Amino acid sequence: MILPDKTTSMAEAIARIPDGATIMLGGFGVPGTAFAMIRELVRQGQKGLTIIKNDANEQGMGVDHLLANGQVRKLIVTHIGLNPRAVSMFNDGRIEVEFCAQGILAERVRAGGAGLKGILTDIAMETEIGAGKPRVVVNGETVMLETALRADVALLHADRADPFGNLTFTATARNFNPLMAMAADRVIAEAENIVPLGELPPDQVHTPGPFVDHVVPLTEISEEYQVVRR
Amino acid sequence: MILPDKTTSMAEAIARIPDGATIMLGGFGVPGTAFAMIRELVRQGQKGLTIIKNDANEQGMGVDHLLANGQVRKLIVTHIGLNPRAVSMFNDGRIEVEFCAQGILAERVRAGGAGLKGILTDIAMETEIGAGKPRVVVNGETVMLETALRADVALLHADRADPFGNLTFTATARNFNPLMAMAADRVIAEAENIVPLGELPPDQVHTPGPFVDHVVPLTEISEEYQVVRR
Amino acid sequence: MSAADRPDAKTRMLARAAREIAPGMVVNLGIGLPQQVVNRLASDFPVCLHTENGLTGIGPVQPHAKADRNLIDAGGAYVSTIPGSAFFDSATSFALVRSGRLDLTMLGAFEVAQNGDLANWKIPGKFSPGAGGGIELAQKAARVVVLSTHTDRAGNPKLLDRCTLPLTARACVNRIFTDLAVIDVTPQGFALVELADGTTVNEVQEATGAPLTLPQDIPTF
Amino acid sequence: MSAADRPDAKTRMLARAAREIAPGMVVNLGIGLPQQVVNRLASDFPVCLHTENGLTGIGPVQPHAKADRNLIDAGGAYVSTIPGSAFFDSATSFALVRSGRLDLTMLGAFEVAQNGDLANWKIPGKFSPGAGGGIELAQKAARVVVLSTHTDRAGNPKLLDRCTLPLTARACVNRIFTDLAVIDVTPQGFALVELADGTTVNEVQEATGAPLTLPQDIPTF
Repeated sequence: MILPDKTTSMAEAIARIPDGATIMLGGFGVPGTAFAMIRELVRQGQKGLTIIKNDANEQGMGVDHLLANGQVRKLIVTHIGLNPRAVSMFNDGRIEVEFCAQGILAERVRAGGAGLKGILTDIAMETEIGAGKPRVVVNGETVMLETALRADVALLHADRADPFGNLTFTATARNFNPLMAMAADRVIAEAENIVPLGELPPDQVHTPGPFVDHVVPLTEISEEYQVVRR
Repeated sequence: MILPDKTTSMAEAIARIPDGATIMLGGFGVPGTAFAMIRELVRQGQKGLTIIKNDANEQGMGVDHLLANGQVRKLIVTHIGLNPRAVSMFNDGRIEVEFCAQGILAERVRAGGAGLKGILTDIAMETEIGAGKPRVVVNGETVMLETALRADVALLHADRADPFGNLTFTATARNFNPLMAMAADRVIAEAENIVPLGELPPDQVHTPGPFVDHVVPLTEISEEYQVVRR
Repeated sequence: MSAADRPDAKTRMLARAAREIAPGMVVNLGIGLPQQVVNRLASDFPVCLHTENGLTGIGPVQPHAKADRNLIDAGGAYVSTIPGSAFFDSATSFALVRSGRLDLTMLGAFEVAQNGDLANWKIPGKFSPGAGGGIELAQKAARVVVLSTHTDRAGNPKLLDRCTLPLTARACVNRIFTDLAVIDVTPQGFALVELADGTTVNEVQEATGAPLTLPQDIPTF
Repeated sequence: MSAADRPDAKTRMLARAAREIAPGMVVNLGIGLPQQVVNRLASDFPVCLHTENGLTGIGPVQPHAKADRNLIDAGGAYVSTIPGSAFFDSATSFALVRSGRLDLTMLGAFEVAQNGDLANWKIPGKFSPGAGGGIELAQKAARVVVLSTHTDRAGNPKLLDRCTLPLTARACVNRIFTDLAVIDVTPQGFALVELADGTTVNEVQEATGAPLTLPQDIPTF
């Protein structure tokens, strides 16, 4: 038995995304954001997108290009404070924004990836974020139902990938990537390094290949991936 | 800043377990079962234990010693078919057994470890396992509530550990170990190899040290860890 | 090939079941008969085998002398890795199953009903070891096929009008491979697809506890 | 030490807050003032710093030339590892927070109420960036302390009878460090614990929007 090759060109992989798609994007700030695939999404111009991501990057980077190009209908995020364009588009009603507590966003995505329907939590119950969400009693305690999230597509940024789609992430670039890898119908991973099958030690794989549909080799690392001056 | 040393002798670590404790035990069959700590638990003789584990091992191994010694009140498991003693004690009413679907046991443990109150699933709803469990409607679909599981103590078997409690597991010995590492008030890991702080690459740690309370070095690998003849 | 040289029905059933696996699939082979299908796959066949105790990319079973004490499949066999294998925890393993990444599972059965209900984990009063990972495999694999003898040891049908034993999952089985036939579960009930060479339609119908619909042509295996 | 040589109140507040960290703790330092506490910890002090984007064992902030583009803390600073660091995903990171493994978090505040309610993420109509990981830190850390100026830029109290802004979490704050005082949240409301050197009880009470209970002795910092 051998494992199949899922290497795909970036243009071809991104072309599978239709208008109106819901897209999960890994990344927390710069690390782990699939900047190159976002650029390709801007080039192809799919409209009406719902983006599920920790944050909206900063102005001039990543998700901001999609916002500037009018491709985004809705953001499901934990924080957009570093992107004034996202804040002002939200304030002006040009995009819809759904805020989640960060760890609950992670769990909702993971629940979708684990084939669960939802999770029960006491987080943010007594805040604006929890207002209006259904209550459920568990062992006598009233807690809140958060629904599982799934997406049409997940766009991941990996450090290393083999052709079957086994992935490893590096340092704090891991963040939401392995969770989103489980939670989308089509999972596309760009990778800084493509290594031969068998080079990733099986104990060290962060995302097992069966979750991944397309492996996209990065031919160069763009400026957005570099150290940001602040 | 430096990270504290959590190395503890086996006798001392196991002595923290009181009668009547709920104990999570990693392992799926032989791999990942903390045989040495189970032996110590038999030696110390704590009674009335609730054991949460994938299976009841085989006769003459692991959990079977606890059963033979009359220390177990209840098993929460997915399968006990390889241990005739467990089956007969269950049939005779000498122990209580709660069966879970395997992946749902994993998720209930993980939910406890993630500070969630429960999960919502459609698994096993229409089987005996699902009979009587509460139903919840999510987006118009009726699904089942499974409560989170936590334990007083988790006993893990790691391949490598550093003194701060960062752990790696090997091959299929990983199974329930990293999930249970998150889900108990006191987490004790026996390790085949204790390595100096800094020797485990941060990207390759399976269980981060903050989840672990005690690291117990194994001085020898007992027969139970060896290849079993079938 | 003369009758004497012909492989027995079980061997032909395993070979036929192996053809159910399409290139590129992710497949879980249940304990027992299904696990024997792996020996019918060519060494260069592109398929990813999954075992629920935490491995994708199962490699060949190892002899005792070469076995790794930490590397087993869910049935306890000492297996191995292949280039591209990955290990993971039990939660991730079933995330793969429940989120639709498992293309096919092959399972054993005590009973299969004509609506696809499966019973394979409990015989009240006799056998109640727990279902392990079977419920999720049956309920969530994209395609569920059963490998089983057509009748039990006493000669009673295992393919029934409706199951009498506690269910593993409802309406989950797509296809059944037995020593007598290949049978599909359809909205109209059991449909005969293929016959074991040397078996007649009447023999299959008599060994089956529910009506069979018949195709125009009946290939043999 | 003459008044001219004395470090300013903010510097002393940070040094005092650093003493809140006991050996062996797992600690999350929020964005802003709290992150500056790290510079007050001795290099051999046994503590594990956690950042919610996926790291335990945070090491020193790196200069631009030595920064790793993939290694930041939740505030975006280029940090480093120390022996025993571990990286993990966002779900595991908050599992650690929610399951009780975080001994202490230090957070900034817009408002703290005398019952421990905290508001630090939203000013309706002016500032609504989302709470990030702040809600879980405030709600689930075993101990929550706030580091803040005692009053806002306009001189209005930030310690109040009750919060006027949307809450981050209810009844979560245990202790507050300001440039004027250390104040505990008790069942009886705010309790003065320590005074900044050179500040009077009256000054603190006037800058506080709820009554203070006073100790017998009032140490200074």
